[in-house]
Amino acid sequence: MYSDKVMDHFANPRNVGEIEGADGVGQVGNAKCGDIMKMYLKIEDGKITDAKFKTFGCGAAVATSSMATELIIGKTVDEAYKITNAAVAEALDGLPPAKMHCSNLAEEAIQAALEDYKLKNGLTDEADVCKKCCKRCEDVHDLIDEDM
Amino acid sequence: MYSDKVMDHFANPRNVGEIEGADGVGQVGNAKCGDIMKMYLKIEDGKITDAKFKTFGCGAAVATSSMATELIIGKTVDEAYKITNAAVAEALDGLPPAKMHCSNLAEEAIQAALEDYKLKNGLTDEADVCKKCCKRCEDVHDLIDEDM
Amino acid sequence: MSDRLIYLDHAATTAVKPEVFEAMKPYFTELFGNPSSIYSLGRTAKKAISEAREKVAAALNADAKEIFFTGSGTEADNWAIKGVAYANRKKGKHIITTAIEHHAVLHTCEYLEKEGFEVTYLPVDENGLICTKRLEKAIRPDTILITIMLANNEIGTIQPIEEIGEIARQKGVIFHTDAVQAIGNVKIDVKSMNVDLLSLSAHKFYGPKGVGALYIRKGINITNLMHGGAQERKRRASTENVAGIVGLGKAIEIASNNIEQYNKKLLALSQKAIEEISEKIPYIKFNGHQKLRLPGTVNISFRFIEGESLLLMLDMKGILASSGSACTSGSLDPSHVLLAIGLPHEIAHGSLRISFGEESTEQDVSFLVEQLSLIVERLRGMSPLYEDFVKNEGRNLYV
Amino acid sequence: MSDRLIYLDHAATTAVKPEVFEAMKPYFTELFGNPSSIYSLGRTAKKAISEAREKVAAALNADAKEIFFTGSGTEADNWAIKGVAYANRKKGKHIITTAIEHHAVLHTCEYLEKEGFEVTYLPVDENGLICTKRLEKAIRPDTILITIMLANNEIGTIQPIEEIGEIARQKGVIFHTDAVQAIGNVKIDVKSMNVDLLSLSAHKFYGPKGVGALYIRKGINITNLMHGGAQERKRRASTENVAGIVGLGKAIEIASNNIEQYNKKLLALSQKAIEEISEKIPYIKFNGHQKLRLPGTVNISFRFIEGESLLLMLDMKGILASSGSACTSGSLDPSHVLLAIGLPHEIAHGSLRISFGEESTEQDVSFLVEQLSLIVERLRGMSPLYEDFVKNEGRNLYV
Ligand SMILES: Cc1ncc(COP(=O)(O)O)c(C=O)c1O
Ligand SMILES: Cc1ncc(COP(=O)(O)O)c(C=O)c1O
Repeated sequence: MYSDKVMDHFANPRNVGEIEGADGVGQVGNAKCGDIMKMYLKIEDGKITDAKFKTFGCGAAVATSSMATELIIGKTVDEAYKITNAAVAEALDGLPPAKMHCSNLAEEAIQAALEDYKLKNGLTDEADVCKKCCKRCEDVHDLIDEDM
Repeated sequence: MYSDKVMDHFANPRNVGEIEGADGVGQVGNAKCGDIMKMYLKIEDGKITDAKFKTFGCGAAVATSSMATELIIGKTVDEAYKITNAAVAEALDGLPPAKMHCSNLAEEAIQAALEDYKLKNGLTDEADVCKKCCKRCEDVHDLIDEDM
Repeated sequence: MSDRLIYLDHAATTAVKPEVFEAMKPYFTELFGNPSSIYSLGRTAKKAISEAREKVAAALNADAKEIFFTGSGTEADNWAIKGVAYANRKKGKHIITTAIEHHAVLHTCEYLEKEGFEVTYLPVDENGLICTKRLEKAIRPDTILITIMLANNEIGTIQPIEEIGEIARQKGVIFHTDAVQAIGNVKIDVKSMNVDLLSLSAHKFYGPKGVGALYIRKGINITNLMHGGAQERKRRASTENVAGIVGLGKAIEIASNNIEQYNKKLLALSQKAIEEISEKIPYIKFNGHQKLRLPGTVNISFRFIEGESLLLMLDMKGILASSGSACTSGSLDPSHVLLAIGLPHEIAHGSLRISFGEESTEQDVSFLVEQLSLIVERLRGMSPLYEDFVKNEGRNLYV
Repeated sequence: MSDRLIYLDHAATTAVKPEVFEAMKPYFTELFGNPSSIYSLGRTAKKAISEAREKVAAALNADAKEIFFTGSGTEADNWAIKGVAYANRKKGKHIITTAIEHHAVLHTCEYLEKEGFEVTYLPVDENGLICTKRLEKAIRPDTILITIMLANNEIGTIQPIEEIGEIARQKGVIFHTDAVQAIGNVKIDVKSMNVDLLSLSAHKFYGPKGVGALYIRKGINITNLMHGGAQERKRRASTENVAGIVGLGKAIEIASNNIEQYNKKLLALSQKAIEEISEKIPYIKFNGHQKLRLPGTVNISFRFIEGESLLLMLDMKGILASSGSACTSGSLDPSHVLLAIGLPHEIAHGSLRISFGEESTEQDVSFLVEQLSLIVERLRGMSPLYEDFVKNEGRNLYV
């Protein structure tokens, strides 16, 4: 069901871990739903110089986390903001329909970490912080089992 | 589904045919139900000296006709009266449950021919003549498909 | 006597083709994974099912997402009819079918009648055809389903499906067709035929027994028949019969690739049989439409004799065929199809269905005709009906 | 890495045994006759079905006339539940089942709720056992059916079936048990168990997929699910899956002859697995009853990790198992069984089911434990939950 690229990123995930004193940290998802993604960013001069993640979740969740870190390292904060879940999924040669929500999680994790960075640096108000993460569980509903 | 004996009597039926100037002739069943049995008897001194049949019907109908003629030849009229359908079926090593009605038919054909003989010889009134034959179609109902 | 079996009952069932069996084989002992399992062995099984689904879709000109595998043609019929009835009962309770459907359709409709649905059973003419005018008139505002078979299993008559589909579409009524006998014998196109649901069964076209499929056009409102796991996109629960599904796929692929040639071959054999039997055996009647008919199915009534006896005697000669006689139908009456086309009971009892297939040859036909004429003669010689007929020559006993 | 696949998912499905496949083989291409046909080829097929029926009856201590073949375990469950519900709806509309049934039972019950029936879903304790007192209390004057599985497919817990049957019998309520997971693993006796209906499925005991059976005790009032031809004594229409039925018969025969030995073997493997995993891997929980359990099924929750990832990593090592995680269940939530025994969602997501079988060895267990401990460690190393746990050591995050 998974593409070779997904399996590669799952089997050998890039950038697993924590960053001590990260400039931005974001965590989305919840254990009840079965996946949590935590993203650590190192940002210098508005540019992402390092990214690491920890993920509790399915194969797609791990692979999208891994791919997401690869996609954002070297990008500016503004560029990173624009990385969509579709872009993550595409970079992985696609995901099974039932798993598309996992790429959502990656987009959200990046944004949560970026919001945290902005907040810490006074670039935004707390009010703006992304709060999407809790609806995800239900989003999945329609897509599941479309790939037979 | 049929015993070897049934198949033998079906493949090589004994006593098929007509008897010119028979002493008793009986026909039971009807074409609508899918079987008709016609029995010709030659009776001398109250003893059945010859029997022939014609049958329109299934394998069991043919085999029971054939067996019935064998069973009654040499018997007295009174003995022949006592031949039951069970006896015919038994002589054939049994019949499938759904086909038990065919042995009914044989018993009835014998009795019809014997009644005819009695009538012709003033041994009975017309009123007594066996009229069972028409109910047969429905009798079958409960038995069908019991042999799976 | 022939030294091999001459199987002339392809409408009853067919042997699994060696290529089909080869395709199925790995899925029993090696590639046995449960298609719902996420590991390699499960994914292999899932992929095999997907491929089979594509093949069925291609054969019907449908989309793979419109194909759902079932455990038999009967299940496909039950699902289609009960599923549409229950899903649409708020719209109406009226169903239209015909008097000559297979029992899988008829008994399902009768069951629904007990559940409060109303069913119109369209009559057929002496050739087994429905009248489309009559169908149109039968449609009511509360009609929710028309279910009419594509080709009849006993007499082979093929209904004007496109026209029926057109009428149904215009009136906004869902149209199901039981194509169990048609698949593999005639070309099917669910789009040009305006069909909403279509049933098929693998064992009629050299696939295995115990696996069928239902085509459900996208958007058709239908409830599930089999509740349980999430298989078949949550529409038909049960661990999939992977080997069977693979066999169905392979068989339908072979059949579709070969259909015109096969059709022609069968037609030639039927024609030969019809001609030679007509020539050699008197007091007979061919049942079913002369032209609008399955190419390989020939149904004949022989007066004065009973079908089971005929079959048994053919069997003794190694010829395997089938009959509409009550004795072989598992019911009290002779075939409802033969009665519906107007045959009297006594004639229906004496019917024979021969259905040619893959391995049938002209020699088979010759041998059949030769044996048949001997057997019919022999059985007539034993028949009190024939005796009466001969004695009263000229008077028709049956009208 | 192992040079062969280590299949530890026998509860999902099993490979057809070579002897079983050999028994089935002739019925595809040679002895392909339709069992309803009266000629030799048909009678051979019918006889094969009768023999298979005898074997099933022998395995269950039932009469052959009480055994009806179906297209799957799911169909048997659907038939039993809907059939009894519809046949007895004038008596009452209440059904009792449990919260941990297979979806084939649960979704059927939910469907019936929509149709106006009322269903009580009995809860289970932390070991997966129902409380028979509670069952007794749940029975109402209008209760027409109790359907409780013999052994659970995820955690293996075996219910006190005899006692349940006794209660049902005393109260005059029909009792169905889904024995799909139990057959072949534990001895069944429908008489001593007081069971009225029992479902089974061949592919769980080394038979083919797509064939099951329903035991219906003589005298039980049940309507048909599949309407059509006169097969199975007019109770289950469809041309019979002869090869499949023969396979089922052979498989159940082998299983029954061998059941004590097999049971012992599986139990030893499970015990070894449980001991070694307990020793090597912290933060785990074994699910299911310690003793009243299928011998070959072990269900474990690993905290801080998610089941699908675990399965994929095991698959990469050639170990095939299964999980109750939502990601693999085709639904939104993790296994309803694990939730019903009181596991929090997050723990249920991290569950693993291993189920041993025929070809499993002690070496398999050792390899499994070795790999499992490495993989769990690795996944925990990637888990933000584990990170939190370690940072807040001692605080239980889940209560
Ligand atoms: C026209 C028709 N419909 C339905 C069926 C039922 O198919 P199955 O026996 O595979 O369930 C058959 C054949 O048996 C058939 O000929
Ligand atoms: C307990 C239980 N009941 C029913 C079923 C359904 O059986 P099948 O998939 O053969 O329809 C299964 C397995 O899938 C099962 O484990």
